[in-house]
Amino acid sequence: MKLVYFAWLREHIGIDEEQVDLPATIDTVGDLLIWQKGRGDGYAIAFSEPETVRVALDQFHAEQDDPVDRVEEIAFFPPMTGG
Amino acid sequence: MKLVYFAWLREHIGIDEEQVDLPATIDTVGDLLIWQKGRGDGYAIAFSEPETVRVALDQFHAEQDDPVDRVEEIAFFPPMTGG
Amino acid sequence: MSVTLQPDDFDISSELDALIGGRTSVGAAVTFTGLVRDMVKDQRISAMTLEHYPAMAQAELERIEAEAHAKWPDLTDSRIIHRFGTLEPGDRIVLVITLSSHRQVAFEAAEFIMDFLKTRAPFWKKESLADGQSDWVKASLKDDEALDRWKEQ
Amino acid sequence: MSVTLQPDDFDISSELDALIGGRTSVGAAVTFTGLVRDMVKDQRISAMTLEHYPAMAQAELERIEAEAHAKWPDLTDSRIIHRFGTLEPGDRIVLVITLSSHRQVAFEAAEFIMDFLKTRAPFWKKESLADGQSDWVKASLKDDEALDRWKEQ
Repeated sequence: MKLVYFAWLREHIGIDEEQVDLPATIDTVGDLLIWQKGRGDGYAIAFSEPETVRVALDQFHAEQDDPVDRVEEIAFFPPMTGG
Repeated sequence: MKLVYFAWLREHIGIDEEQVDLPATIDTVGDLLIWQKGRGDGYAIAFSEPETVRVALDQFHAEQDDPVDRVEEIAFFPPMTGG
Repeated sequence: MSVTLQPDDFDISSELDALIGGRTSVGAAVTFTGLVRDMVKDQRISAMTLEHYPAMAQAELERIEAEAHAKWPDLTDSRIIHRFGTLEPGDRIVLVITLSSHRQVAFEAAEFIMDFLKTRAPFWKKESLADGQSDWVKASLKDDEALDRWKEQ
Repeated sequence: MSVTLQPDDFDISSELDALIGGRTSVGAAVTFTGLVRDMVKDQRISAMTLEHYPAMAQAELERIEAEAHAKWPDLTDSRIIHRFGTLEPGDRIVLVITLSSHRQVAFEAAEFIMDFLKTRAPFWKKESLADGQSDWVKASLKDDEALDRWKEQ
């Protein structure tokens, strides 16, 4: 599974993408955000306030309880500020 | 006093402006519209439905009961269709 | 804040750049362009002639702009260009530009100016139909109704 | 109906003419242009860098356009251009164009597209301040609120 990071999440974690195998215990976007927080210093900072992190599953905005199985690309980013 | 006409009022009356001395009995825009109707064939057609005629006094939109004394230019025209 | 009545066409980009005039406080620019349509109901239009009352059209559009600026103090600037004379389908008729630091003010002020321009600016359209007839355009009830929303605020 | 993401500037007149494409059924064209401001609150901005998520930004803007066309069947056509990369105060960031036979549809659809673009299109602004610091722009509560009016309808 490919994880991609943008804006300050990318800066805190220090990479813009990675390939990972998610533990079988992760069912939803909410589970994934908690798991990310425990993966090291950069992740701890990036995911310290998970309610400020937006998630997209295969380029569609996702909610906390959306399932993450059968997804190819998961993106993590702050609230958007374009336009 | 100068009277000016636009659009189909101008076409019915056959002139775009004229100088007139208003009878002393005319106080308001409403009085003026009734008087205009009696000034000849073209006027009779142009002012046959006075509620469709808009009036401006010295380039400001006017209402039926606005007084017409001390005005230099009175304009008569249909509802506007610009833009 | 300016109004121009002219027979000639205008270029939207040039007018917008000139109005902004390098001011970097402007975050939002809205333009409205009105164009001559070729069909009105089931009638094909070959040309349209715009008659206007020059002295009053200029003054009335300036009054409408002043009202918009009074209503939205954050309206940085605005510009109205209205053409007159004979135009063909596809030709530009009118341009309204509004500038603000934020988009909602720019959008609302442009709509306000257009709603008042339609019902208060002394212009009259005469359509020449493809069959050789020509007729004055009737005022739209929809345009009168569009004004009502500004009275509620 | 089209979306372009590009680092380069755009010309509003050319984009508008290309979108109309000679169609004489179009009576109303609205453009919204967003520009880089030099001051945000009390901070002077020297530059702004726009980061985006390319695949999703393109798809999401196309979805927003499709929603606008579903909501306003009289929306003749629309176009979105969004720049990315480093821009300076006064530079154009985004262009939205809407075409319709009547002005109210063109205005409403342009506002709808901008409101959703602001909160759903994956772009992030980083401001470089005059004092050498740089910081990610915080999302605006006002932008979230702007969405609410579309839910009521």
